[in-house]
Amino acid sequence: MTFWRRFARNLGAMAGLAILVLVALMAVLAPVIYPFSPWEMRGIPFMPPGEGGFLLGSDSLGRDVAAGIAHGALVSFLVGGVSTVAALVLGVTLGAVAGYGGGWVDDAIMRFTEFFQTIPSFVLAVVLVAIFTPSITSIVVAIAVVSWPPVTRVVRAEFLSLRSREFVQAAEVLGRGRIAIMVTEILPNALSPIIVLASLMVATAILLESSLSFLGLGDPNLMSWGFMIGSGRSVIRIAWWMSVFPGIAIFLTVLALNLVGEGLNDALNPRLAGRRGALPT
Amino acid sequence: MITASPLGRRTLLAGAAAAPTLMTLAEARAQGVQPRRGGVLNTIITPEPPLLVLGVNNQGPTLIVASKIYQGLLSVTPKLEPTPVLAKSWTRSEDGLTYTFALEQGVKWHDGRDFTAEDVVFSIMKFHMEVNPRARAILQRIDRAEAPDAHTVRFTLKAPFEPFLLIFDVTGCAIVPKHVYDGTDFRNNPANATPIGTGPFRFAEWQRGNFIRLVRNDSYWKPGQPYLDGITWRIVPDSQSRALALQTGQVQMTTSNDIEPFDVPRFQQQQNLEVRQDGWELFAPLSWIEINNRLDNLKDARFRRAMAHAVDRSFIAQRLWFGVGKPATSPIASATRFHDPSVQMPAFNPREAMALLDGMGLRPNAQGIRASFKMMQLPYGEVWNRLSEYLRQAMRQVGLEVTLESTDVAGWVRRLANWEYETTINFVYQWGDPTLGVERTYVTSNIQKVAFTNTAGYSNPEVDRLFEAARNAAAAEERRRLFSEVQKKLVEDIPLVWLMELSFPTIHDRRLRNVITTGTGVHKSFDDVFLAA
Amino acid sequence: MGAAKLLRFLAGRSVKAVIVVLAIIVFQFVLIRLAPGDPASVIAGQSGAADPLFMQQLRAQFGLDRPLHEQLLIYLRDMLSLDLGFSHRQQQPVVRLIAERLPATLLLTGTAFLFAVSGGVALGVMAARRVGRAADSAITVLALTFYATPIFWVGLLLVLVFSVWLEWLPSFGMHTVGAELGGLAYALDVARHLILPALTLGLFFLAIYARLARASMLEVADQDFVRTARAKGVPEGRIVRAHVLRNALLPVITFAGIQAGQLVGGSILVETVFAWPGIGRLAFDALLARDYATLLGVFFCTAVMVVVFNLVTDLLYAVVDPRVEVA
Amino acid sequence: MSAPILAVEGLTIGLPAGGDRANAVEDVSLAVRPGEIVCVVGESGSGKSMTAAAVMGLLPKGLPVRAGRVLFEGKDLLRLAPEAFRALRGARIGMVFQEPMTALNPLMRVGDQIAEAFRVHGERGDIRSRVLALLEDVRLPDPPSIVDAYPFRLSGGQRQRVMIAMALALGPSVLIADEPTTALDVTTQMQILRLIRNLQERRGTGVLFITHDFGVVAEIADRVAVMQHGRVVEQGEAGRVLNAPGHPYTRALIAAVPHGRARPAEVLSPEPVLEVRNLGKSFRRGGGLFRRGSPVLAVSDASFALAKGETLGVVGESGSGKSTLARCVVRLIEPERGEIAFHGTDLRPLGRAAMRPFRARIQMVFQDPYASLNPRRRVGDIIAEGPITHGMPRAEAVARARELLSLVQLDPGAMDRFPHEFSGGQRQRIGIARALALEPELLIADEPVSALDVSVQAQILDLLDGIRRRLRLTMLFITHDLRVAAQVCDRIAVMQRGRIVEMGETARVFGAPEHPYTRELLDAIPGKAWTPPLQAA
Repeated sequence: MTFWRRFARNLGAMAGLAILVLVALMAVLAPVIYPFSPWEMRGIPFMPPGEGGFLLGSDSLGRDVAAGIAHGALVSFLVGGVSTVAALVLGVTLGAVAGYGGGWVDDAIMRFTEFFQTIPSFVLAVVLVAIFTPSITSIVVAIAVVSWPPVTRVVRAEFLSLRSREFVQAAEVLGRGRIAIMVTEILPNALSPIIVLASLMVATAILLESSLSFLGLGDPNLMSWGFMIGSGRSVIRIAWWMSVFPGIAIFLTVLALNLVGEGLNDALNPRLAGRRGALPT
Repeated sequence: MITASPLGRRTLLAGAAAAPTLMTLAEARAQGVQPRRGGVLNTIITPEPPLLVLGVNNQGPTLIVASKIYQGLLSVTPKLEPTPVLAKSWTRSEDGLTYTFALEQGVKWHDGRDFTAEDVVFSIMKFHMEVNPRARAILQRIDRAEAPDAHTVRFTLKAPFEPFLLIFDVTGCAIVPKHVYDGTDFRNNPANATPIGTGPFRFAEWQRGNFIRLVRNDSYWKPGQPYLDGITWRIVPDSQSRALALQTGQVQMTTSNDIEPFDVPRFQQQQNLEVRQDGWELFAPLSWIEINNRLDNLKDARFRRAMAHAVDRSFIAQRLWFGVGKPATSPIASATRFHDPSVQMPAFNPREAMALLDGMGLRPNAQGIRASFKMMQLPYGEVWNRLSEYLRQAMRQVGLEVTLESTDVAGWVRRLANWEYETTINFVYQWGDPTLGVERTYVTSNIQKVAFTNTAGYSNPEVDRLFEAARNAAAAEERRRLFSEVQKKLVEDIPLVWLMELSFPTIHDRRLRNVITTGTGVHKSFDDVFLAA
Repeated sequence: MGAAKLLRFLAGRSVKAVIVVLAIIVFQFVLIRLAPGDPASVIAGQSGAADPLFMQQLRAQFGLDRPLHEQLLIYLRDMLSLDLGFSHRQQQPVVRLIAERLPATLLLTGTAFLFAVSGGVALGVMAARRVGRAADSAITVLALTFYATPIFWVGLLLVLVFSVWLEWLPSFGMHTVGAELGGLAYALDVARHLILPALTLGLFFLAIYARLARASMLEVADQDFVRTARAKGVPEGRIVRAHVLRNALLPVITFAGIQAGQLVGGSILVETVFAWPGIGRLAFDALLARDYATLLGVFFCTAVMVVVFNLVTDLLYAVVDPRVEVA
Repeated sequence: MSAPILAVEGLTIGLPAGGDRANAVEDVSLAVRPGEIVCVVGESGSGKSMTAAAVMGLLPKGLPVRAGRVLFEGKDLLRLAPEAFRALRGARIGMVFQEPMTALNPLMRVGDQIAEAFRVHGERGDIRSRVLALLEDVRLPDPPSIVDAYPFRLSGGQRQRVMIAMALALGPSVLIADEPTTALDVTTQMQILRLIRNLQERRGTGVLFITHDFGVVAEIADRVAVMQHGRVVEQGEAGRVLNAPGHPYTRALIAAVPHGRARPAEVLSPEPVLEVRNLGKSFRRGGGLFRRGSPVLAVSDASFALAKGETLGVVGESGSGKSTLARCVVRLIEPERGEIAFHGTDLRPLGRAAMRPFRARIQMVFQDPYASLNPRRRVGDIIAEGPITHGMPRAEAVARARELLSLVQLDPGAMDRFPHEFSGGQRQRIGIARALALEPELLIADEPVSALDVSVQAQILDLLDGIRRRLRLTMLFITHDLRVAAQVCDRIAVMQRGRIVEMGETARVFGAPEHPYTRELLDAIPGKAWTPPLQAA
């Protein structure tokens, strides 16, 4: 059963993929549908959805909420994607070295990871962004710094179990170098949990970015969904749509990423999926 | 946006939009409204002040609450003319060097001790000189201070200083008890937790994060006053909750930053409430785009003039501040003395702006961008974020690309003080007189690496000379002529793009009378305020 | 688990805990110093006037004029006597400030945690027992929904629906402003205020526990000893209760330990939306005001909370699983 | 012959679509009479376990019963209401499974799990004493301490005894045992087989015994049913089927059983290739943050020599250290003490770089065909990897790989395919090809055939023997199956708890064992009294 057929069997995953494609399309087509900067003041402020030429209403400065959501999609994907890649590179390297290296190296790295996980990740992110003054780079760095520990834990567990597998020992007996063994023998077999984790991390990163923007720590030059919700918060009584619609956009994107993540998980390790054993009902 | 804005820096003042309906005691009686004794005024303070001893702390909320506990020698009318408080009367010597104050008799401190001239000399020459940077700038001009008898104080200046009296309001120099502070570390004196003044209300209780309660000072030196039994300030961090509390009558008055601008229209329609913008004449905060005059483009007056033409100040007043406050016309606010209405800064005229930029050779590129610069956002709440977002769009219309930089209070002050910015938004109090509040922003001598000085780095010897002359001129008419000259010069150089004469709504229950009768609005002692039936 | 072994375990773990907490404090101490500006510039900013003397006096007052390492040593020394320094912003000792605000956060995170664990595990078990059927997919979708929505947005929606439109519940604060209530009335008032924030924080974690419990139940259901039990003729209901559930709880307990810190992180957002007077909000304001003492005090508190929570979950795990050597 | 207490008639169980055949089990009929042990024997995938599961009503969801009846005490179990069937399970029919280590609930005391069998079927009264009696019955040492112990404190054998106690608690008339001893050591296996035989005789229980090992069949079966691809190809009295198999498949299976006849020693030259002296290795077990765990001696003071062309067999039960010894020689594990002299050079102190040249000359074949090949790489790359690492140009290495494939009787087309496309036997051949790619002088084989079906086992052993002769290889052969060792090795070393207790010519060790442990091992070979009939050609 090919990977794609197993993935397609999971309806949720297909729904998630559909939503993701839609959102990606929105991000790409934003400059076409709304050929103006989302910051532009297009009309009368606080217009309810559907009135004054605003599909989803206007905000406190008469800016188009719909345009904001469309342009905001790219920001979310950018932040989510780049920070996840950064966290993965760091997490996988540390996890691999800890898992394969073993001994005191493993202890040192694990103590370091645990240390990081004792500090609440959101608190650390807020402090980091406040220190390096809010901008797209400081946000991506902050998110990456707080999201690598779980990757290290997963990758270390994978490397630990694979290290004792016989095909790895065979490679040792063949006299292959330690790095060659880690990269060509172990890593390819540790990819599936990493891929699943990656999709979930993009989702968490988007949530984190929106939370930071909500607290006013977003990049002031980027119209992000979190920023829109934050700026709509205090006027929620007179303009509920300013906060509700961007929230829906975040919800759909993050939901889609989670569904795709689950789909990947089923498709990549069928052994687990196949074992949907019947629980004594 | 930083949700609960860490209070509008210092109290902000509205220009005298509506003529102040001055309800003197007589008029109140005449309209058959007898001042009624009794009742507790519930109001709000945002955010919670760190402590209530004026001088040691001069933040906005402290000024509002502590001005009921302490008193100054004088206060000011909405026209900024001095009025008697602890000083019954005062005389100025012919040569303008010596001021003699006759103090009220029989005034008692809240702890029962007698108020004497010694307290005044100590407060002015020792206490405020040590802890109060703004007062210090003026008090350093005093050569000698004497207390010939228990109820007379005489100050002799080094040189004549016409606006000298304006510093003696309670918000400038509150008179503090010498027997409590003399010889102690003013900042860490344990008595700071229980402030002792001469004012109409005594400190009763303070539950941090909850409320501050003052009660009537029964031995207050004005007979029969104060009318209110007490005043309670509630601490409500969430802006929507404050609006709800006012709407439901849980509180009878809100001031300063309690209510967000976009909520004000809603309360203007509410019958049982009155919305006042006056009462800030002494402070007269003026907001502007601060421009670092040292950098390319920004050091060219034509570029700054083009920036000024690009800004629609009435849009800002209507759309961002919802009519609270009014567009600025000159570096000296309309409520401040010697404001010259004939001086008009560049009007909103995008075409003129583009013409100026063309004149400078700054042609628009493929994306229509002529030049670009950075703007540091002012971290004082949502309305300021909206302002910088509006300015970015306004500048973009004329081909100037603005990149916003976000900071928090500490970061903003450090970068402003160290000149590490291209442009930012700023506002400063004028304290009633151009010499007290305006000069410091424009004179070359005050270019320092400290916040709220001439951080823009503007330097014009002619302007320096005019400010110098006006500072030392004895006669008010002479100063008026000089200040008109300065305003014309500054509008021509346009070192900063002035935006708004800020105002703050005071919203109170119609039954509450005599709330705003002076040039300091809600910062008066409230001894004559009463709750009509 | 013998008392002696328990004591030895606690001793070992508390030494480790102290080291971790100290490491965190030193790390945070240096980290927040990197933030531009300092308390003096905040006060200067807010009082609208300053001159070099004023700034210098303030810095001396906060002890900022001394070299960094000296400040750190002073702070650590004071910490030993539980003196966490003085908050210039709130003008009171940090210990008292935190003592005032901590109960609110404990109440919020505690309620949210209990709600999330009990609700989540219940839903997870129910979904696992009806795997593939309507109830299962409904619960899975519900869990995914709450897992995918940003906490603060859920909070805003709840405020919009329940307090702005329906006006059933208060939308902010921990008690009604101005109402001087006593005893039970006070408790009820706080409870009414607690519903929306606890729900907001709880729903997100409920979703996590539901998914975890479901996956864990299905995993255990495939184990050999379940087949053995069935071969013994044990009825299905008893199999779930006596065999599957207990084994399925082990990963839930481990996860609860690890993500204790995230609960506190989440409380910052909830306390901001609902103006809940907790230490999450306190930390955020302290950060903006560069009130280092208060900020460090809160970090110290959260670090201790997380470490203690991990200790409790490890103990709980050792109680449930005899194989675990309490070493 | 009394009437059967359990009769399976025409049982057919369907496979989900896409399987390699229509039904898992096709028209199976067999019967179990009281006091009789019926063995069902067949290779993996033959459907023997499926049949047992069907009788017990434990078929997984995706495998429907298409036809047939299972008659037990006058009822057709396949048509019985679930609740009624449940009442039977554990009371009238008991079952024991293959994996003892995971068959007990780790979080429940052993005594409680046995007591549950009583309580669930409505038994009341002093259950604890009945449990203690049962533990006594299955010959568990010190029942009072075991009853309150948690499963992880018990060994595999002990846990299997608890399982048997649980299954026989309510005196069922039929006991189904699905490969109960496959996961156990030889000696423990023998004890369990004798226990089942003993209990069965005393209680007159009918036993349906599933196995793949003809030795076990010879040891305990009264009747035998041989299954292939889901069908019963032959059935009858044990002696008749074993010694005069009728069906060709049965004959082939029996022929593949290692006959255990010692092979004459063939030594090419006395000059030692490998000399191991006083080898010692210990592991740390347990140990927390502050204290080191108690050391466990895996290998202590092992010494032996290996002459050119000779095959030394190292036999012993799991935990005896035989595998650790092999891994120390090839430096997968670092021993603390002793010398490993290869042509005179001691390999032990060599660093990673210094060891590389010797790597090419010592290679290893592993046990688990499904774990010894990297699933993500093509077979060609796997085999060519060794030579490429040692500097051989890629093209030449690939050509070498193609040759080796034919050497191990696989078609060269396999080069570009992935491991998951091959059977267990084929994968083991690829493993051997990989080991031979570097033309090693010494080959370490760590249980190379233990994970394979009997028929495939025989083919691999023949292949190894052929290669050994042709390439003049010296081999160190690790196994727990003495019959395989006898057939393959020139000399045998017997290990017990990390020590070599006996070493000598295969014929001498098998014929006149000196050490008591060796005797116990030999005695524990199931069906040793039966010598399989020699297959012509």
